[in-house]
Amino acid sequence: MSQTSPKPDLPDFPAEIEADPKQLPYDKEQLLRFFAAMRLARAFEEKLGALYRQGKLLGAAYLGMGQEATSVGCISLLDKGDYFSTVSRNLSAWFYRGVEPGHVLARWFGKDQSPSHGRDLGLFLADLENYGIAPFHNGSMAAWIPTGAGYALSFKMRKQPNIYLAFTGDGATSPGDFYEGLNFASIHKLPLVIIAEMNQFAYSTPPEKQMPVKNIADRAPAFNIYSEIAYGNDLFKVIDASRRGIDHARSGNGPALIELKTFRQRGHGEHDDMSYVPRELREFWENRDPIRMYRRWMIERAEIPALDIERIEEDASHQIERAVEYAEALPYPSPEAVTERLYAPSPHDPRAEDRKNIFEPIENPAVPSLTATKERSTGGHF
Amino acid sequence: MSQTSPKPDLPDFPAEIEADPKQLPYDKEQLLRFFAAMRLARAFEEKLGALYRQGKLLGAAYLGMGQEATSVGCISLLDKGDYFSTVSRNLSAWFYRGVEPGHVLARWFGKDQSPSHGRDLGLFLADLENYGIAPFHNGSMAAWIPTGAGYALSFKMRKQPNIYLAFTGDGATSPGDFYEGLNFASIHKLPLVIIAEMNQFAYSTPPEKQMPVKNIADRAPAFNIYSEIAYGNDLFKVIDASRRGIDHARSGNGPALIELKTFRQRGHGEHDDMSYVPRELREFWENRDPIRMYRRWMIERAEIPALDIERIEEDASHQIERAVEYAEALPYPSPEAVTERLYAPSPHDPRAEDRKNIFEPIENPAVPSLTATKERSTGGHF
Amino acid sequence: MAQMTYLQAISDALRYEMRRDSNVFVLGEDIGAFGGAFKITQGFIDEFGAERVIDTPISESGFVGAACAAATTGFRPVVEFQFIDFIACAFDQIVNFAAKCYYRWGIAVPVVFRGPTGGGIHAGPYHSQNPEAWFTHVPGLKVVLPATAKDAKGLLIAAIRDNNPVVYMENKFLYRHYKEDVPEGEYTVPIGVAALRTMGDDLSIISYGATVHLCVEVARTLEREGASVEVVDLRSLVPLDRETVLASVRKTGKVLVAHEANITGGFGGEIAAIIAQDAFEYLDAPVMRIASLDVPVPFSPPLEMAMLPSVDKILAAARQLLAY
Amino acid sequence: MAQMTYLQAISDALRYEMRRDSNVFVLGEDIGAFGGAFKITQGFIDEFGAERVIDTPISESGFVGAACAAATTGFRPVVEFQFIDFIACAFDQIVNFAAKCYYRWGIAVPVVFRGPTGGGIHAGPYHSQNPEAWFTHVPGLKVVLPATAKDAKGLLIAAIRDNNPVVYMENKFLYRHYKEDVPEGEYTVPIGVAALRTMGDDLSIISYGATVHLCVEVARTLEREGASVEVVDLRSLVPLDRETVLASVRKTGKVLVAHEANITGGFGGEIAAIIAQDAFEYLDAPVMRIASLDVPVPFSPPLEMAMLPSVDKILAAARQLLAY
Ligand SMILES: Cc1ncc(C[n+]2csc(CCOP(=O)(O)OP(=O)(O)O)c2C)c(N)n1
Ligand SMILES: Cc1ncc(C[n+]2csc(CCOP(=O)(O)OP(=O)(O)O)c2C)c(N)n1
Ligand SMILES: [Mg+2]
Ligand SMILES: [Mg+2]
Repeated sequence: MSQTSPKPDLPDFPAEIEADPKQLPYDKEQLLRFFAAMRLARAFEEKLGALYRQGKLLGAAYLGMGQEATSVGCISLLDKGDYFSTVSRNLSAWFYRGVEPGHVLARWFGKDQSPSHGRDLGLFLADLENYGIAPFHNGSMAAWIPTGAGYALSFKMRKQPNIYLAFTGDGATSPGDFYEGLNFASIHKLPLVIIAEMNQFAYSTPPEKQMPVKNIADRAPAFNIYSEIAYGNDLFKVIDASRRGIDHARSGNGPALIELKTFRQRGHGEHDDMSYVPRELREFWENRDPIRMYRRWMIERAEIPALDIERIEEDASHQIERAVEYAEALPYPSPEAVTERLYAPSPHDPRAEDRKNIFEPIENPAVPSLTATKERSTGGHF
Repeated sequence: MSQTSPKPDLPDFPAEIEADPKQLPYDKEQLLRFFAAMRLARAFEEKLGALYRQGKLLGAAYLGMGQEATSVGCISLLDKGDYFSTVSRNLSAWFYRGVEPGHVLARWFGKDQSPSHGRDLGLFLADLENYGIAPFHNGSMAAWIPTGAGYALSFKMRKQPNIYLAFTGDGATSPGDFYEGLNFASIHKLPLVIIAEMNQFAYSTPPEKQMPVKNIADRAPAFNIYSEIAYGNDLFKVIDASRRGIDHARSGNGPALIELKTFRQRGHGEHDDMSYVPRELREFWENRDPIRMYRRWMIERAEIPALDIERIEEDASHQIERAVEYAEALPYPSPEAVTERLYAPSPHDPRAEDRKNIFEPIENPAVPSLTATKERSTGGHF
Repeated sequence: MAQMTYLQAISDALRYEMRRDSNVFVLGEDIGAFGGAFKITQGFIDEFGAERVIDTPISESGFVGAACAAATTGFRPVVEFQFIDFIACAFDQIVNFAAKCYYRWGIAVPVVFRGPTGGGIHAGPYHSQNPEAWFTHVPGLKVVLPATAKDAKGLLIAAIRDNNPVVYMENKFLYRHYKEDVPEGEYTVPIGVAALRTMGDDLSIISYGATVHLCVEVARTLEREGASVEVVDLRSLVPLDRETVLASVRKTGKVLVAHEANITGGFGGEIAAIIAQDAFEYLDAPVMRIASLDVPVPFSPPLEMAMLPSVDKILAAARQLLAY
Repeated sequence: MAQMTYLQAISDALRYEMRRDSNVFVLGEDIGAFGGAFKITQGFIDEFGAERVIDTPISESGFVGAACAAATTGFRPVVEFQFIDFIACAFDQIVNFAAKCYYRWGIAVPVVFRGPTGGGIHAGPYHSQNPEAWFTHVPGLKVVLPATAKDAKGLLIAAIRDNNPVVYMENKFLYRHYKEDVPEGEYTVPIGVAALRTMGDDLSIISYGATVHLCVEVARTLEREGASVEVVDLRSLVPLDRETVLASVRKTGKVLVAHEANITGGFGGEIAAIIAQDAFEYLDAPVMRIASLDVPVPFSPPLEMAMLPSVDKILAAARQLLAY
């Protein structure tokens, strides 16, 4: 490539977590819970990458490595009735919420796993009932912002004290749906929280080709909404900013947009060699790996015994092993199932007797002609 | 209607034009030229409204009364090679640019008038060649912002010193296309000028149901572009603000958004009784009719003889009379023309000889099967 | 029974369902105090309040997306497009989200998309379209097009209660040009059952939407000439009442398919194809189609009339078939 | 001649036209330094510069609109959709602006919309669609779908030089699975002329896109069994080569229509309808269609394979027709 990438403008995020453990409202158990979800996601994705390279996956693999803190941080703040939707890099959010690794892997394998039964990619999960996970990623970028507004509308109409949290990548802030959804949500002051993960790339596209502003949060004034920018690899910075955004939305003040600066450590998918990523940028962020930073902080600052941490790490490995076993053992959906569950049964579906008397003559047909133009509707036109 | 409209928040725009004629770079002829275009548009639309009420129009009628200054003001700043597009209320822009009233009326009548030949509504005009008028209004609101960016891109690629000016209503700033178009234009610093006419309504919808910000210009920071707000019924305020926006864009600094506060004196169309418009708002703006203000200013401040003005007014009436005669006399397009000019002739359109030897066997058909999954593309996926 | 225009029947259905079920709400442009461009929701905001009669910004994709999401939580939103033409602006949300959600996840999306279609009122290329065929090609959507006031009511109520996304296309010429007795209160028409508008043995005309009226006129004219013509009004394109279509064709042996959308790629092709496959042995003549010409809907009356199907065009084709 | 994959042929055509005509430029997501998701434009930015190889934000409607406008000023933009599925996000600009502009105003819009279609690679409901039928129903658009590397090149060059908006749909399975000798340099295929992939007298199979390969395989199998099958590859759906289709059907008297898009409302219906009207008297058997089942394209292999057309399904239908 003739275009040598310019030296990237590096931010001054520290390579360690700064929070004082004593100031935090979390006990050891909770701190380990954060870690467990992040670590499990990392282990899962390492496995997924390996399976991909062994040619054992169907299609491509998309990993969220390096972004585990963003997801866990904000999802940890959700109430039970809250809904959220994830994009491609929020596996740790599912795990924090209790989704089983085996179920996720079974979907990656295209196995007969509820609720999708092999119909959709492993990347996408929807399960409102069990986890509050709304049926997006939709395929089309930003399609989940209008729908996010719709969930928030539904909470508001039902006077439920809940919020909708929508993850979104930097690239996904460009489509018109992002604007239309936020516009609607802000006009109606809906409890919609956008967690915008600025991970430096949308596929191969850097922010300066994606948007004319430096930060995603710079869009917020156009919607008259609350916004903040935070360091996405520091779990507690994520939590702080997200909490303010969520509180804002939950209190009836309308949407909030929290931009988290982070980095996609792998390519867009595992097929992508990332040749477009400047080395300095990669190194900068690899030194700020959210899991390693958090692990160090737990040991050095929060004084959590290494043994406890190692136990979680081992448990993650075991869970992944069991997940592979589970997913491999599961059958594929049967080919006959392909046409099932396309339409939901409905009260006025045709019955045999409906066809008994279908002669319903039209007595005075309305026949358009040039005279149509003479009759003016009292309603408007266009 | 049970919803009594709240007392509107009235701005403090003066009921007269403030400019000092001596400070302006315009001679009498130019001042009268502004007037002529505005007055002609008003006369035309009065006639159109009358024809509608007499049942002599096909379909509905849409008038721009009260917004004549916005259009004339900014269009007067265009260079010959500049392009622009209008929405429903910019008739005076066409007239200023030299479009004949007879041609416009012929289109309203559905007559065989070039370039549309009865295919499109009187409301819409495109004629790049003769007037630099681009082929929008597109039907779908804001569709002309991406296309405006495309024209601006085309100027930039050709290194032409031109700009594209897109009129837009307040309602038309809500669709996603508005965002996508401005985003693209700003990233590439394209010479696109948006003239946003805040005329207090989109059909029946007031701005507070349309957008979560007070001004259209409040959207500008999201695009990192130049913006200004001006009083749209004062011709010289329009010109001042538009000039800065146009200069900005023409100098290669990227798009500009100029918001002009004005008022739609009639309903969305003539079928619309405007019952949703608060009386105070209507009165406030009717006292600030751009043509009456300008006329008074010409006489009282610019010392233009009333006779000159009256001559223009009479001329406008005559032009409208002639327009009606012209348009009435013109034939309708012939029914046979309906299938003509659908596809532009192209170099590789099929010729008879192309069908002579169409046997082109496939030697090694590529038959998808489950093995397809084994071959991984070196390119990416999604 | 009460005399209602096609438009009043639509309003009546909406009002009835909104009274019956608090989960039904409507959203769209100018539908509140203004009552909508065609006045379908006139008075609704007074009766149901601004919470259930939502005036939206001009952002079809935005409010369609919002409606679909609300639908997955148990609401039954009815989206009004000011003109159906603008459904193109919400296309992705409809075909990629609404249509596929239940298949993907078992999460139902009971939403209705409705709006005025059709030409003949000199509204030009953007306010006259008949885009039903785009949606009939999308598995997961239902597509209905009432031709009468009764069906307008019965199908809309059924659509609102349907647990799937239903594209409900109204014909704006019929709004105020067609009036008939419509049952008051509860009245539904099953989605997927055609109606016979005339019965006959010599020729089947398969149609739907406003074009059905042209076909009935044709059938009457031919009846006076001694021919017996059966007009099948599909009412619903997806699901399609294949049974009724095939039964009629098997009886008459001759078939003409007629609709207002332009011919190429129109739903008439699907009907003709089904007949050519499943009733082939019964056919005594070519399967003919009459539809709009393949051009945008032009504004000027002579062009528009040349473009649209008409009684004369259908009559000519029908005579040709009868004489075959 | 040079051996090229289907994908290389597309690149070659694009490169050839960009070298020949400075008005041709390309735009889309990740097409610059990255060379596009499938690497069609690999190396283009080095040769043609960032001015003519424009990486866009994710905003299909935005960049389609921009491309259309540039086209009206004499440029010949080629828009890449990363997956054709996202064309739904630009639907309004294509069907309401690009398609109608020339008819309305006589202002031509020479733009090409291209992108990968099709299933069989386990990419799920959003990255496997075949949406050609939406566009065949829109007057003013042309729609082409190459099945071979030669056609991929010849049709793309013709599309770029065409003065109308052309929807050019590529099949992503063929990208790297089909390779053949392709003429180097200048090579065009007229838009609107079908090709015969096999010649025969007993049965016509009308197809297009990747499904043509299945049909050829079927024809060969049947040939070994003593039947003579003619496979017509339409190459262009709009304009359609009715002449070749009808000539083939009139010769064989039996016809099977096959495509990968789901059956209901697919373009196969249009073809069947034309045949049932214009070649009725020559038909010796029902007009059959084989296409995908009417569901979203599922991800899991057994489901996906059950949904898509296959050699077996086409073979079974063909045998049924031959035995009729
Ligand atoms: C409308 C649309 N266009 C294109 C795509 C293809 N696509 C999938 S992911 C992606 C990049 C997304 O980038 P970003 O939002 O930053 O998320 P990240 O991958 O960085 O997490 C693109 C272009 C799509 N899904 N939707
Ligand atoms: C996408 C889309 N949705 C709806 C419409 C119908 N429509 C035509 S004009 C209009 C109001 C436009 O308001 P505004 O932009 O403020 O312009 P104004 O009429 O005030 O000049 C609407 C809703 C449309 N043309 N396009
Ligand atoms: Mg990103
Ligand atoms: Mg307005």
